[in-house]
Amino acid sequence: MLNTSATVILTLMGVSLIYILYLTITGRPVERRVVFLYVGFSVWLPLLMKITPPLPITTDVQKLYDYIIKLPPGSKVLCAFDFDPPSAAELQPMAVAFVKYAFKHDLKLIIMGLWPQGPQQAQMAIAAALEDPTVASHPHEEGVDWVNLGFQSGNEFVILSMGGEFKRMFPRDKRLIPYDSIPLMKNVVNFSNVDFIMNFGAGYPGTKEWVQIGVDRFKSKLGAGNTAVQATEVYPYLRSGQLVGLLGGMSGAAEFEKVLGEKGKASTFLLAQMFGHATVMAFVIIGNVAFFVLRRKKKDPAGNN
Amino acid sequence: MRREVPILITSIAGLVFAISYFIPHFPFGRAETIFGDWVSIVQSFAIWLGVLNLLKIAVEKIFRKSEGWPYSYLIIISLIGTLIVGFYDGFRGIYANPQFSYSDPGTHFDWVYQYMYSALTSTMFSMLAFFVGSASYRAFRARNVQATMLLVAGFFVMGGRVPLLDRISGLFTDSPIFSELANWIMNYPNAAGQRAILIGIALGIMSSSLRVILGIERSHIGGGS
Amino acid sequence: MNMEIVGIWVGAILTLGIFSFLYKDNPVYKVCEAIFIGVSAGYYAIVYYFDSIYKKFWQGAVTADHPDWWLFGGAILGVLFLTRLFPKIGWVARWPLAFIVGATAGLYMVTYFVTNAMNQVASTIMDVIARGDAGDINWVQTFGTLVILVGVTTGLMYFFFSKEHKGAFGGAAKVGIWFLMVTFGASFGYTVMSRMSLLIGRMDFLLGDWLGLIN
Amino acid sequence: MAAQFALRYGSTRYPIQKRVGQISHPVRRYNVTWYRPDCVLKQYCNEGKRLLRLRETIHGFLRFTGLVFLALAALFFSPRFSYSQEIVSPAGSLSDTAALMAPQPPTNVIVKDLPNDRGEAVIVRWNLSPDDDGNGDVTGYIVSRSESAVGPFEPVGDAVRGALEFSDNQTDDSKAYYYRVDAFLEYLDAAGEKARLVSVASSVGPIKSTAQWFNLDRKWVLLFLVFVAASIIYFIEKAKKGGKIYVRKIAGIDAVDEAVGRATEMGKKIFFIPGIQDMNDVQTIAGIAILGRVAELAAQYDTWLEVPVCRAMVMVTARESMKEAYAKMGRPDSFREAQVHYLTEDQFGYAAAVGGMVVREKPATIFYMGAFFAESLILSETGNSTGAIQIAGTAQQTQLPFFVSACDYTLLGEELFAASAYLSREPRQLGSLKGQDAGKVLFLLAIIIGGILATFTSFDLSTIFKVE
Repeated sequence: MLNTSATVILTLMGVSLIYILYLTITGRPVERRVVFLYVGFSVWLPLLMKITPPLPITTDVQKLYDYIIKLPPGSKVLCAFDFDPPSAAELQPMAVAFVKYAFKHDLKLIIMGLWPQGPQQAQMAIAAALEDPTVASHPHEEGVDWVNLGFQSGNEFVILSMGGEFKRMFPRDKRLIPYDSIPLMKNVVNFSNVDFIMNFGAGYPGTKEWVQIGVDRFKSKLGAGNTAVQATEVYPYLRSGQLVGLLGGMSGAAEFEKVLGEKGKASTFLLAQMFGHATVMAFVIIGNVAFFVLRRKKKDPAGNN
Repeated sequence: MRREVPILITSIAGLVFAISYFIPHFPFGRAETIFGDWVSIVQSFAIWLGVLNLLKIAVEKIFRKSEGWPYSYLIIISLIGTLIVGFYDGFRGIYANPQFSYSDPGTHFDWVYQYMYSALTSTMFSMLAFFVGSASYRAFRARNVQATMLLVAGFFVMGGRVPLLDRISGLFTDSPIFSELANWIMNYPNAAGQRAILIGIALGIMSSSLRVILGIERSHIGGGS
Repeated sequence: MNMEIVGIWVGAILTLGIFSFLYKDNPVYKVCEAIFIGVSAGYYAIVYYFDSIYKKFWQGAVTADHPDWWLFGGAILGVLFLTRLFPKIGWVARWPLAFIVGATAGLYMVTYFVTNAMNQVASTIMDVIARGDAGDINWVQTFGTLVILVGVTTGLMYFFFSKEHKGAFGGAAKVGIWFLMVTFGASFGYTVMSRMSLLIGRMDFLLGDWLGLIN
Repeated sequence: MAAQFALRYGSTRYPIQKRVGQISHPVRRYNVTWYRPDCVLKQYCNEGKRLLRLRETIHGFLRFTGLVFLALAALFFSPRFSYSQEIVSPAGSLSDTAALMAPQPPTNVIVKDLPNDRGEAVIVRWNLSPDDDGNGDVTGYIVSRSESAVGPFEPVGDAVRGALEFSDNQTDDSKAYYYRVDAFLEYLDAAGEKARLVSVASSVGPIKSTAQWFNLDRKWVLLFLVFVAASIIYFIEKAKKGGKIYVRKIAGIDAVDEAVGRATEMGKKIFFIPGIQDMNDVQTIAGIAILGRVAELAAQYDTWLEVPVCRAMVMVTARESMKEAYAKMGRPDSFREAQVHYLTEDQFGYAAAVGGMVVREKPATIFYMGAFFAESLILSETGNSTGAIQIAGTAQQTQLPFFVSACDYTLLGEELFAASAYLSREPRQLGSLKGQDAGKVLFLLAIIIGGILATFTSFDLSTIFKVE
């Protein structure tokens, strides 16, 4: 029912765009609130339709996948959660998929955050992963299979200091248990004792800083999940091999879920994302067609207003 | 004293971090660690400075009855309310057995985070989606060659990164050509352009850092040249 | 009543309150905004207090069995920072500021030079002709390599300020700006993608958690 | 007996059963691996070759760039700057019986002081245990250490299967250590408890960790850093002494005159938005420098220039800068303090307020110069809808695409700083600009020459620039 009516409304919206094009060309552009409505509906309605469109896997995501499947059980993975709730729509699905993968393949997670909100988002990701039936069928113990070291202030200086000793920046974990008493952290002194670093980054500090210090100074292997805004800026690092792989934005998250065989949030969001893009693209076209038409008949006094 | 000491502090701190990159031996390696700790602690105090400053401005606003002053009451109430909840949960957790964190699921502070903080900050930023929509209708114009190239590249990336344009090309061919095109743009021209920008920025940051360390640039300590 | 349900309602009301700005700037939005400012400041203060000041400094230097006295240096600088609140002695706050600025400058000078300049230059230097396993030329790869090489060099030339953009150099700089425009186009597309995702996240909350239309 | 072991590999938690119901491991003969001097010799040869190649690279570098930093480079080769110990395992010796069922230990264990560090670390390297062939006969490795060759050995860490090294970061520089690396196999015993079968390896050592005086991996970084830094300082000094430093034309700045002229013709206002950051942001400072130039023209044409700001400090600075500009054009009386006014510190509140002003007053020209964030969209869209000429400049990368597509001219990133240096003629800024250009020349030459060499010869210039 919802599905059908959503489809009908979306189709009507698409058709009505032609009317908007006509209005704009004749120099009577619609108000911005009308555009707001289009954007709102184009994102809202597809969420009700529960369709997962097919998505090809890009090389960036494939590279990350190829790397993490090679990590043997028992590998220690440092997982840096550097994002806040606004970026959670993009990064949380990646994080959940990654944590699930780690739990299913017995990778040990050492979680930390350079953003104050990071460890709290990590807590949610772990809770979500533990609800998965396959994961839940085996016990996972905090301190043995994963540990949340919490947040530390100092941005990239935290990473720099961790190159010497993790304990310096994280003397206790989130539950206030001393570093040396955590079974997982026994004999983990610095980056040379972890096998892989996974960063979920939404800005500063984030992937850039991990590349600069974690990779280029301390020779770690780094994979990243980024918001789309950040992703464009880290492509040079991907090309130069400073990053082993990259998940960029919502579609990166959906691809990651697909390649891991997890059905997660990002896949269900993808349709809404598609319609959102379609709306923006349609309005760019309408605006520009009107711009050129109006410029040609210069005599029209309204200009592009 | 007001000028010389800060300049000296800046230079020493800068030199320690620059030199310890090349010389790991004592005293540089050790100094780097100690200074790293200090940066971390000072930054936490800086956040507290910001919070106290916000409180001070809000109180001043109420006293001066400047525009929008009633909202300042709300700022003060919600700020102090969050602090009370946080400190209560925090110290309760420290003295509990076993200890727990102020932000563990189920604490009051976590409730504030999940339902107030998260809702407010994400909604604040999600408004940008609407603004992008209206700007695409009213402002993004192919007004010259450069803007045209930008919009065309943006168009293909937007349409290729989600299975949108592939839907259309799918009528004629099976291979996801637009997805591949978007991927190619990201990995080649985009990576090249970003790399040129990165190199430029690196040199810019290097030169401004150098000026700061050498004491040529002093604007951060409140003095011009 | 269940705290979670209360929470979802509070979240939904705040969300709609902020969205009311889209219609026009109004008091409801201003109320939500004031709460936003207060709550986020409080949130930061608490996290920085417990995770950093308490866990690192207090437990490391005051209540520890083997106190690390060096940490007091950081705390003293930190307290000096707070003097900013009192205009008369506020100038002392320049000391910790000078420390942070200096430390950042020192670290950035090397890290940016290494990661963003040297290593990027290193990975741009490559054999232009890409060959397959059998030694045959891979034209697609070769073209990609050329694009990278041309893009980086001409892009750098555009950002070259001590030479006029004339003749061959001007031509190269022009190609450079095309590359920059494609780059900006890519980030335009990706930024739109991010912005839409933000809204999707919110819609998911409203429709799913609040109204229960998505399960 | 052996059949009782459910031999499992992979994770003990997510077991993938292998060879169910068989006695999978026959009694193994233990292969004694002998220490082969020819391998070590080969290693030293490689080391020598590497040094030779470095020398060649230096010659090539000198030939192509003409930089003479030979003294510095020679210094790096001095061995006293980097002294690292390395000890290779002696002959292995083990009884056959001890290795029953347990995996064979890794071979060719080497312990070495971790090079280029601040001490307190030893790196242990090994070749995989012959059983570590990906079939799950080895779960991982245990590294243990002792201060005596005969033990007792304390575990200091573990590594996963397939790993080839472990860094022990908890050593004391004053002590000598012996190390042992054992392979182990984890399985679930009859009671379902985790149990381990551990190989019996011999010890290697002694080794002492040391701190190094110079990180040899980073010598090229130092060289290039010194080169760029020296050229920046040189050009700043040159500019201070009044030396001429050329800055190329920047399209957006050339358009300023035209834009101000248009406002005058139309009899409308000019708006100038100096970003939303405070004066501590370099972009704001650059924006204010450009404001000075715009104010001069506005004073000259007698056009109303309005500057709404969102920071108190910016308001003060902008007022000073405008007052100066008006005085310079001989019209100090035309300047009104009200031209620069504070709106609000809040990001969206500021954007909404400026938007309202733009819609009401329909300025002919709007400048955006400084640090902008998400509000760039709202501002430029509103300005565009009123038909104003818009000139923007920011180093905020994520906002640049929006400015480029919504404004008539945009200063891209560094152009903002170049424009401010050009307009203010400030020696520090001019000198650094020129110094940075020297860096760009260096990198450009490296890319072009390196590319040519890599394509037509086997010479790889990228090794110099690659920092690991």
